[in-house]
Amino acid sequence: MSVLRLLYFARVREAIGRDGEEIERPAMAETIADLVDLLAARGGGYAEALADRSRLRAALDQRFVPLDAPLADARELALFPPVTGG
Amino acid sequence: MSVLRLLYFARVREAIGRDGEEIERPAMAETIADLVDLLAARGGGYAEALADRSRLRAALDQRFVPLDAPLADARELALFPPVTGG
Amino acid sequence: MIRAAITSAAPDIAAELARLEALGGGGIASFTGIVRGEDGLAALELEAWPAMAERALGEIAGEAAARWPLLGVTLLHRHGVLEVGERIVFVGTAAAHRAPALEACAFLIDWAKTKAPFWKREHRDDGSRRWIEARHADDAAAARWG
Amino acid sequence: MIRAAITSAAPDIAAELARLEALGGGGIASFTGIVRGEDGLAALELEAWPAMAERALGEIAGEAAARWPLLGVTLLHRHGVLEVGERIVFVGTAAAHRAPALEACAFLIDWAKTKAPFWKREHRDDGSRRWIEARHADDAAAARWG
Repeated sequence: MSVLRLLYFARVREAIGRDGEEIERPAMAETIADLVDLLAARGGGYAEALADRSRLRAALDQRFVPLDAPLADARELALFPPVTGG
Repeated sequence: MSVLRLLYFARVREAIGRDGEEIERPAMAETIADLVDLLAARGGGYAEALADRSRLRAALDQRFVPLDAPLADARELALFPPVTGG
Repeated sequence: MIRAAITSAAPDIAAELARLEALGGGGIASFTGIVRGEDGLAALELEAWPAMAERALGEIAGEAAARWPLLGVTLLHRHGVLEVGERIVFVGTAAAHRAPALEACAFLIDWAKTKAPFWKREHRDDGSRRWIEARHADDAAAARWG
Repeated sequence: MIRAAITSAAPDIAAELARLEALGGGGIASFTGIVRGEDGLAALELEAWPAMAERALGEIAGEAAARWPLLGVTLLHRHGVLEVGERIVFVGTAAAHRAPALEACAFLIDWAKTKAPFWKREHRDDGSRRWIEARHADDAAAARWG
């Protein structure tokens, strides 16, 4: 069983109420979107933070990737809204 | 009889050997090009400075104009190569 | 010279431009993003993903250096809470001629806005806070560089 | 704010940018032209038509302000004999957003190069002097603005 480190930023972090956590990688989650579904099913802040997939972005091991990317053996997944710096 | 002030810059000034002069406006010169022909006919530095019309530019009373522009009642004519500042 | 960093202090623009001028090029271009005063805005907070931000800025700067013949690229982005009038981001380029310096400068700020992990939140005079939404216009501006 | 001038001293870029930053905009763009070191080049002479140069620079700056929503435009051009590494021209713009600031900055330097009465002459190490020829590429760059 492997551990996946989750990071949350900006609106996602705020809605979930924490800036990250470590979870056991769910056997059923093949893609990022699968994992997001499982997280959103927790309800509460998770459901709110992850409801609008059009405003959700992800990075696997510090690489920006689309939500349908496979989790594969990544060790870190970050979830956040589209960036607005600059 | 009216006086026309001529100004020369850069390569034109250098070839003619002075930065300007005042002349009596020639009755036969309707356009700048006509006047340039008369000046070039003086020979020497004038002929050299004014030989290549493709590399000659003009301003009448401090307005850039084409060589076929009429002299009209302008009081100042500047002749110079294409600008190269910036 | 590639210089990319996330900073908490305001960039010293004279010093940054002097570094770029010293590289022997004929043209130096720069862009500085400033917190713009708006009705009811008390401050602008820049949240960053520090571990990734500096690498992302470095990659954007490297991409500019790969696309244009540049002698130098500087890309500095702040994080933290900034007052109105403060500098958020500084982009600077040095090249032999003006076209690559100016084009790369526009590219760098377009990509920094859409590909670096920073998020803006407004602090309002009434004490409320509001996350800034990403703008389609920024995505379009970034997309024009292919 | 429109600030256009012909100067003999080098522009103080930090001071010029500070003026532009103080106008309340969100984006400041700048371009600085530098005497580029080339084999055999001792110095670069900028001959100006002083009576017309300042007016021409003012008109170019005014044209930029008419075409883009700018809070400030600065266009400073030097004359005289300049050493390698010295600043020849400084262009700065301030706007609410980055696109007009960056575009106007490119426009200003393109027009300054083709519509302001300055002429460059190289002073070579061997004592000779050579007038710089106008470049077709500069005319093309200026023409793209219509």
